[in-house]
Amino acid sequence: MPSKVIKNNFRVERLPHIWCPGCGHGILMRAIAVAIEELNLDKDKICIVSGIGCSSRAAGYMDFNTLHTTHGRAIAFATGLKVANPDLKVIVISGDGDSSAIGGNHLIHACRRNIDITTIIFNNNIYGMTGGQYSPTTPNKEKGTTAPYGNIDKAFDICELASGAGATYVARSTVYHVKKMIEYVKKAINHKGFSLVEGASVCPTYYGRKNKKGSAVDLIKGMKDNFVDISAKDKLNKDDIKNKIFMGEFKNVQEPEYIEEYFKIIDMFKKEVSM
Amino acid sequence: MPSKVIKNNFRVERLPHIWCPGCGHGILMRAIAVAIEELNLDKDKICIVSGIGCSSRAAGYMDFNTLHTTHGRAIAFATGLKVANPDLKVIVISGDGDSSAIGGNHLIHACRRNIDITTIIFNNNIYGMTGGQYSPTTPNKEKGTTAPYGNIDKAFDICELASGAGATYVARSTVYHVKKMIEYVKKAINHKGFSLVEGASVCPTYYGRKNKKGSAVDLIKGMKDNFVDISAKDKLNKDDIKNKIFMGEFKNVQEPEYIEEYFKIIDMFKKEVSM
Amino acid sequence: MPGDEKKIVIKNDWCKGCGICAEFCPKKILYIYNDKVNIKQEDECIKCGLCEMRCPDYAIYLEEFMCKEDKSYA
Amino acid sequence: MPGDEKKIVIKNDWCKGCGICAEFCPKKILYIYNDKVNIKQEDECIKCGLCEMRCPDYAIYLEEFMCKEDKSYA
Amino acid sequence: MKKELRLTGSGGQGLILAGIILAESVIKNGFNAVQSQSYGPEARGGASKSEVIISDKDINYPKVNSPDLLLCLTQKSFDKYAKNIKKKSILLVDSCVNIGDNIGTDFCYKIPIIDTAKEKIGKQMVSNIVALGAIKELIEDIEDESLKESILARVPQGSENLNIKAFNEGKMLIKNISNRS
Amino acid sequence: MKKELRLTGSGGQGLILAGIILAESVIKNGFNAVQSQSYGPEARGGASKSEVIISDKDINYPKVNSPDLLLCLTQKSFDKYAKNIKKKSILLVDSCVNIGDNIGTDFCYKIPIIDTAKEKIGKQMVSNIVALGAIKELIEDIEDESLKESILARVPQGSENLNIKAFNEGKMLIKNISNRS
Amino acid sequence: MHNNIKFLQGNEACVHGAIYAGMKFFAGYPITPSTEIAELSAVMLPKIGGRFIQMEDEIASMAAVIGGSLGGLKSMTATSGPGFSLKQENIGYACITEIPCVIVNVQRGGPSTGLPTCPSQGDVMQAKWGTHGDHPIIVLSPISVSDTFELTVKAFNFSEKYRMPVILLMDEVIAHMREKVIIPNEGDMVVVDRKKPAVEASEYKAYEYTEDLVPAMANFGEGYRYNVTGLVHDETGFPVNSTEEAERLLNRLMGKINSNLDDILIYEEYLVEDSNVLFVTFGCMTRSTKEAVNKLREEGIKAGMFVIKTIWPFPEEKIKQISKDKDMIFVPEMNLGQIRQEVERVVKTDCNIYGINKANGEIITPEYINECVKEVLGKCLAK
Amino acid sequence: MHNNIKFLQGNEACVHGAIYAGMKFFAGYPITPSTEIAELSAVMLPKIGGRFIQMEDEIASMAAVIGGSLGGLKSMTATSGPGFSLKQENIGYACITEIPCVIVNVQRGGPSTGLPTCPSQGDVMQAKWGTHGDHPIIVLSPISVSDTFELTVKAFNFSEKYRMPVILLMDEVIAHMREKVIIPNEGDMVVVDRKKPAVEASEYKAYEYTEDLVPAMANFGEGYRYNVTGLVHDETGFPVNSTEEAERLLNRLMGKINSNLDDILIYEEYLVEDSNVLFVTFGCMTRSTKEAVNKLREEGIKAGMFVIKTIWPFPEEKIKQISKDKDMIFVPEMNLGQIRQEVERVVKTDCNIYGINKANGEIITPEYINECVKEVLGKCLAK
Ligand SMILES: Cc1ncc(C[n+]2csc(CCOP(=O)(O)OP(=O)(O)O)c2C)c(N)n1
Ligand SMILES: Cc1ncc(C[n+]2csc(CCOP(=O)(O)OP(=O)(O)O)c2C)c(N)n1
Ligand code: SF4
Ligand code: SF4
Ligand code: SF4
Ligand code: SF4
Ligand code: SF4
Ligand code: SF4
Ligand SMILES: [Mg+2]
Ligand SMILES: [Mg+2]
Repeated sequence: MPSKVIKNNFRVERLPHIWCPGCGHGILMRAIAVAIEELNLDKDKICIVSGIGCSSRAAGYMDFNTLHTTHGRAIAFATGLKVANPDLKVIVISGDGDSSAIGGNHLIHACRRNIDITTIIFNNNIYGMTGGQYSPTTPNKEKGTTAPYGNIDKAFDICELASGAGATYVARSTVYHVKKMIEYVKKAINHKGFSLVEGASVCPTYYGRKNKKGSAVDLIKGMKDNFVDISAKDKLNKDDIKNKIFMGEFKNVQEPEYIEEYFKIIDMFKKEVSM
Repeated sequence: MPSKVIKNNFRVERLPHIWCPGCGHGILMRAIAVAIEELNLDKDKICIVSGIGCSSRAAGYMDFNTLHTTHGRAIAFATGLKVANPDLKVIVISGDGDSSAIGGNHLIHACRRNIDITTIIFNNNIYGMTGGQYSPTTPNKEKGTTAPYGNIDKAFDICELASGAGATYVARSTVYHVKKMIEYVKKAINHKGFSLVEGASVCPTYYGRKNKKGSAVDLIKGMKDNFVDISAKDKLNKDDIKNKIFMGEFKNVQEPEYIEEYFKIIDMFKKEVSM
Repeated sequence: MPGDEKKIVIKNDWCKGCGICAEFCPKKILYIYNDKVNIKQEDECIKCGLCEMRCPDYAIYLEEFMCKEDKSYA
Repeated sequence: MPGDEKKIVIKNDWCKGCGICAEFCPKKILYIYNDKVNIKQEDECIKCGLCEMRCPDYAIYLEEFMCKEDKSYA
Repeated sequence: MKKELRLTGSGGQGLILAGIILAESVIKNGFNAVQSQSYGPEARGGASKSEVIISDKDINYPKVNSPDLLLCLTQKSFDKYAKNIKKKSILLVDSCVNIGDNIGTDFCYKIPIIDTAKEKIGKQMVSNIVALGAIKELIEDIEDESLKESILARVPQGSENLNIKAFNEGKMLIKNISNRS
Repeated sequence: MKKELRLTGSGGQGLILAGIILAESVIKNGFNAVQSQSYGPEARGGASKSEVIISDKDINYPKVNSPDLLLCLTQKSFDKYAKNIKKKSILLVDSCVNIGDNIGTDFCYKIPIIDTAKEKIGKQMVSNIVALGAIKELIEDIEDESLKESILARVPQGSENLNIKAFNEGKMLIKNISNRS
Repeated sequence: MHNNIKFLQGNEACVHGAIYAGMKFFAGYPITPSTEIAELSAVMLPKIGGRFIQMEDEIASMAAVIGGSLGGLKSMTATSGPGFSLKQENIGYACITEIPCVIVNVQRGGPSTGLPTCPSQGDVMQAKWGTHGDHPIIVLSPISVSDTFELTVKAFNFSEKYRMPVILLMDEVIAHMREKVIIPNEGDMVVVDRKKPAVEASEYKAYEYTEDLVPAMANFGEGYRYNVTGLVHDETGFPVNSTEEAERLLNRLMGKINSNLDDILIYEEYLVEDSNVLFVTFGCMTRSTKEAVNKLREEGIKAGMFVIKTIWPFPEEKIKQISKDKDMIFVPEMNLGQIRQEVERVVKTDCNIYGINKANGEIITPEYINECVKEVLGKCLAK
Repeated sequence: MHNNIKFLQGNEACVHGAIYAGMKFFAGYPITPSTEIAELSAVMLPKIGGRFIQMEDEIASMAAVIGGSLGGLKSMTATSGPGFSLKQENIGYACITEIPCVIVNVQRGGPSTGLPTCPSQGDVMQAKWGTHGDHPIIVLSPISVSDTFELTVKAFNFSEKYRMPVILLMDEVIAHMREKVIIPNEGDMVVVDRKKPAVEASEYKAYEYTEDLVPAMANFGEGYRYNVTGLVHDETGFPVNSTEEAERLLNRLMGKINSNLDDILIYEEYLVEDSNVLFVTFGCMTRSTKEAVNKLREEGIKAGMFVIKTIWPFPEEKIKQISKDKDMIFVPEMNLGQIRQEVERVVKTDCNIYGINKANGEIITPEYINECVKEVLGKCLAK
């Protein structure tokens, strides 16, 4: 018998999931379920939309309306779904590759439109599904199967990218900082407008192995040390800052939401008719 | 007989260009030519790469290696060109639609990689070529043929987007502020890494007409009033800031450049061989 | 005390033996044997729920035995 | 004075009559007639080059008559 | 009955709208009509061509082969389209056009369409409607009333009177010639 | 001569590498060989299958139909693949596998491959090479020297001795049985 | 003019047809010569409570349309060659997930950017084969503005009835010309809606194998929580890695078409019966061809015309049958012979098949068609 | 093992072949089952002064490859179904701009995400028709690992010689299996480089109409400043809106293939001559089929096999010719009959054509092929 939150929110008959032992994605998927449970949302109105990748397999396990789409396009599918039926709570689950490599354009445009969709990114800094190629978030100098001599790309800061593109709620947590993760997901879901929560995940199988960073446990221990809340930024000295990754809420503002704006036009015509 | 800068840098036999009377693109295209002329670059090594759009037609007029590609993909083509032959000076000319709608992903990834390409965006806040649909930079509430009741989208600030994505030189000028435009283009071309200069342009035919903003002259007069140098930002009061658009250099930093980093790997093997 | 109503449960067939729960258990009472998690001294468990929270496979959790209302899982 | 060596030139067939040069000429000596640009008092021209700089069609420009070295066009 | 019309000029002259209005008006009278236009890549301010076929039967091939009436509002369009005009076709050109002396048709009307719009109506924009008035006088099967109706249905609100005036002025341009002859 | 081998177990056990080493070694002796593997979508830590066909002729169809030798390193792989084994085929299973009592073949070898790797070599990782040693003893056409060469060419630098030791231990596992029998 | 009689462009008629059929969602990205479809949708949809969205590109548009349909609204997108190429991946997704939607492709001169403002019929094969892997697809091609209205309604009907993407393959000639259209009253034309589940949520199988091969479709949010994936899946909608299920799924998908050919195949015949010179034609080329047929008849040549409106599935049997007693078949197309190749494949008699092809950005004239026919006839007589 | 003898996966052989042919630039985006091609390119290219770049998606990869080639390096990309669909727009661009490059598509189970790790031959038609508009394309499909090496070299050669994109259409079976490959020494195999301009820059016409139909190609940066566009263009490379030039351009583009069929068509025959049961096969199905042929021969049935390696252009004439005296043709394919349809189109004799098809993620076994053949033979005898 699984726990209550699992029973309530998952397709239990499909568990255990296909993810590797120690894969961080399971931790993040549970965090989303807990957030949904705590918000007491109508399960029939929740849609989980994902692309392709290990992370994107999450959709298949969660007991909502689930849409497992094509690589990189989840947010675009989600946009259609949400515009067609604004009553739905549309949550996108996407990997770093899915959302910021092939899917980068849809991500920034959803941010720009400020459409009421919540996107959760499982960022393991690698393409897990295809076997460990470097991704747009793989840190410089680290290795991937396509970066055998060390990655020369600069990594995206997904939160910064989303902010620059116009998202109105942006936060980051990790598989170590699960309570924060749940808190941000809850706030993101409740936020009117486009919200993004980046969950730093771990891929022991490829990222850990390729970069000789040890097991899942080692990787998560690293998170404990390396991630610092953004509120503490000012207290750190310059050298410290270099080696730290910041987490926390980066942006939380209210701006006109896309669908509400669209319905103003529809309502305008309704009024015209009734006049 | 055209002027010297035109004779030296254009395929004069193809002029006058197809752009409408008063189209701002011609002003920006000349500004690029002047910048190139003043930098005294080898014409045979300059490549102009463009996508599809009125703006992208620029490539065909300039007397360099010119590559008129598919809609939105200019930067990706340019990336291959530059990586294949780093001796080339690769300059992308793209519209707001070309670069930030369909081409948004390639733009942000080039910013991230910090590859030594200069991108000049002719931003007329509209899809000109296809007849006046709103673009990702059309201001909220303005009209386009596909926004008959006023645009409900929020507009990208392309410079902010590029900065968030990691570009290392970012600047903006306008068809009114031509001297600044030339200055920024020159600096961008000389910059090692990915540089972007947004040139605010005018489309009297569609943008001006649809939004009842008058002629090209009226539109350019508007620019004179609305654009303020970023250095003056602190001096403005809150209300003033609202109605202003900032121009100037937003970012100018040095970071490792993609191709130089790649050649370090090649050189590593060269050394191995010679050892 | 709310902890009193809870009990740690292991769903053995779902456990993949990653060791995350064991590493971060504040009481260090979990250990991996034969690729599965095990409990050393169950009575030392403080029911903090950290193991459940970080188990990627939902194979360990606290069960509430007398719960009337939904408590937060965070 | 460098201005002395320059003269304003109009390339009539390229002019599309948009009026931009005329609007922004500081001396207001340009005007549009029959969809083409014309000069009123050429002698008042201060050779600032603003018309050339903003003409979208390269139909008006300052020509240097005794130029030895490349001057800036900006 | 089958009539082919080709209206040519430059981009902003409203000839596509003129074609539509014309075609729409004959449809009301039970005829068939097809309207089409050219979209050059250089449409930005370049040449413009609008074609209308009117017939009491089905119209199959929708393009104009050789027009029964050709309107040219600019020199460029005249140079491009007037070459192969049939002997029996009507050629209607604006007075600004230099037609040379080798016209293929016996029926050439050179009238001040644009100037009439500019000077008599005060809006060059209505040149297309002036032209419609002239065309109405030259093609039998077009009815005055339904054409006016169509004009009213398609022009911007508030500009109705102006356009009807333009239409009438256009008719006059031909009538005056006919009267003179 | 044609031999079909199927090596099965779980994800990280290095069976694909074992298959490659095996095939590469026979190629050196002038045979043909084809190696292939299954890629389940559930390859992450799930079942793994590596197939090798050895022949002195051309190998056309590249997949194993019914193996002459089947290696099972896990219970799961045994359950999945051992069902239809031929009577004349060799079944090689790790001692951790419960083979029940309904084995289709007359030639079943149950030996402590994994434990040998763990305990005698101190690295579970080399189970695949232990298995190779055992296979070498069971299949005629595989040569000791070329197989060792192949192992050395494919294992990580610095682990050569370890792997040769593992290989020899694997051989011993079979030899001991044979001696006993 | 009677309210129901309109003088419309093909592109406009397409929007009117879509709205008649129940379209409530349009997602698109502008491209010549299809842009008017987006523009008119943007104007009309909010007036009827529908929604228009301009996406960042064609890939996103196709994705949004699938999402919109799953959200419960009849959905459409429109594009032209370059955009159609970009949509291909997600069109395949709609095929395997069986989500109804309509994709309009207004063909223009290709390949690549080609001749953006000129007509073409060059995407016939792409409409069937553009996405990877075998998949079912229905492709309709209108011959006039009013036919555009009708076929748009039918495209929606097919897509809802058979749960699949339907492509309306227009050409620039039909898209941009204006003709009279009589908009039918509500009820005059059949409008089909997707079959809804008749069972409890707990019993619902999103991809059930039923006799008619078309599973009932619940919209997201209606209380049926199911999974949709582009992976091969079983009847529950969850991915499986089984050859049997893969075969079963593909068979059902193709079966939806193969067992409903009578319903799906739309064509017209003009003077076919007594003809010995047969034209096979589609789209705007029907217009030139009809004129050519009429002229040939006037000259005493027994010409006839078979008009394909359902291009895919290809009307194989019908063409096989009518070609039996013909001497020769001409296929005039604004491409290098895409339909001709299909005709060649299905016609196994001695009947000679000739292509009349131009892919130069212009509609082929009736005169040119007749020239070609006469050249062939001349040669035959000479023999 | 001799240095030149390697035991490689098909994907690895592809990279070795590419490097042998002179590849110096690879741009790609990972996708199963093609990823090893990118991975090995990333390892090998910098060692020889070449460049590997992982782009943000397949569209960008295709664009970068075209840019790289224009920059002077022989360039390749590799992908599978979904990525191949995405590349289509830019493949069309390479066709019309005549920029040499090689695109590898390792076919996997479709449609859509389908069966990502399973083999398929479902993209045969897409390889020809995936992009909009008529266009020329060469598609090669290898039957073994060493054949992959060879055909990759030939793919580069064709692309350089004829200035066009060439597609290497692999399947997961060949891509992932390992076999012996003998890497030829430098000079053993011909390596073709693009024809360079022989004239001054001022005389150079980038798209000149020459007798061999292939214009000389200057790389950007070599002193020839010309224009490249995806619009229809004249011989100077600048866009024109003329039906004559459009026709002329397309004729030349297609002519590059049609007038060089002898050079381009690669095929193999196995026991064809005296056979009456003929198999037409390609890719990995050649392997099962050969085994089936051998077994049938053992049983006294005169089976033979025609192996298509150049799939597009399709070897029409050759198949027409060899089919003349055959009783029946079987086309075993891991799809629903894509090559079979082509065979049906070109074979006009009474010879019966049968498809042996499975699109379920597994290679068809020799046993199944023989079953199918015997069923047909049984029916024939019963008649
Ligand atoms: C169009 C397309 N390109 C490429 C792929 C192959 N692919 C599948 S998942 C993936 C990357 C996944 O990375 P990420 O989104 O970070 O997810 P992760 O597996 O790391 O959780 C890729 C490249 C695909 N399925 N479709
Ligand atoms: C794949 C594709 N989609 C759409 C188009 C149609 N199209 C051509 S240009 C353009 C927009 C151009 O806008 P912008 O880049 O801002 O250039 P402008 O014309 O305004 O200068 C569009 C949508 C196309 N050519 N290709
Ligand atoms: S490969 Fe990495 S991301 Fe994928 S399931 Fe395994 S650990 Fe997780
Ligand atoms: S349509 Fe607008 S952008 Fe295009 S040429 Fe005309 S004015 Fe310039
Ligand atoms: S609840 Fe807390 S103390 Fe108890 S086992 Fe879990 S982590 Fe350890
Ligand atoms: S965290 Fe979960 S899966 Fe990992 S060892 Fe503990 S109980 Fe097992
Ligand atoms: S140079 Fe200056 S002053 Fe002279 S005409 Fe031009 S803008 Fe006027
Ligand atoms: S700016 Fe140039 S095009 Fe415009 S009116 Fe002046 S000279 Fe003519
Ligand atoms: Mg990832
Ligand atoms: Mg623009």
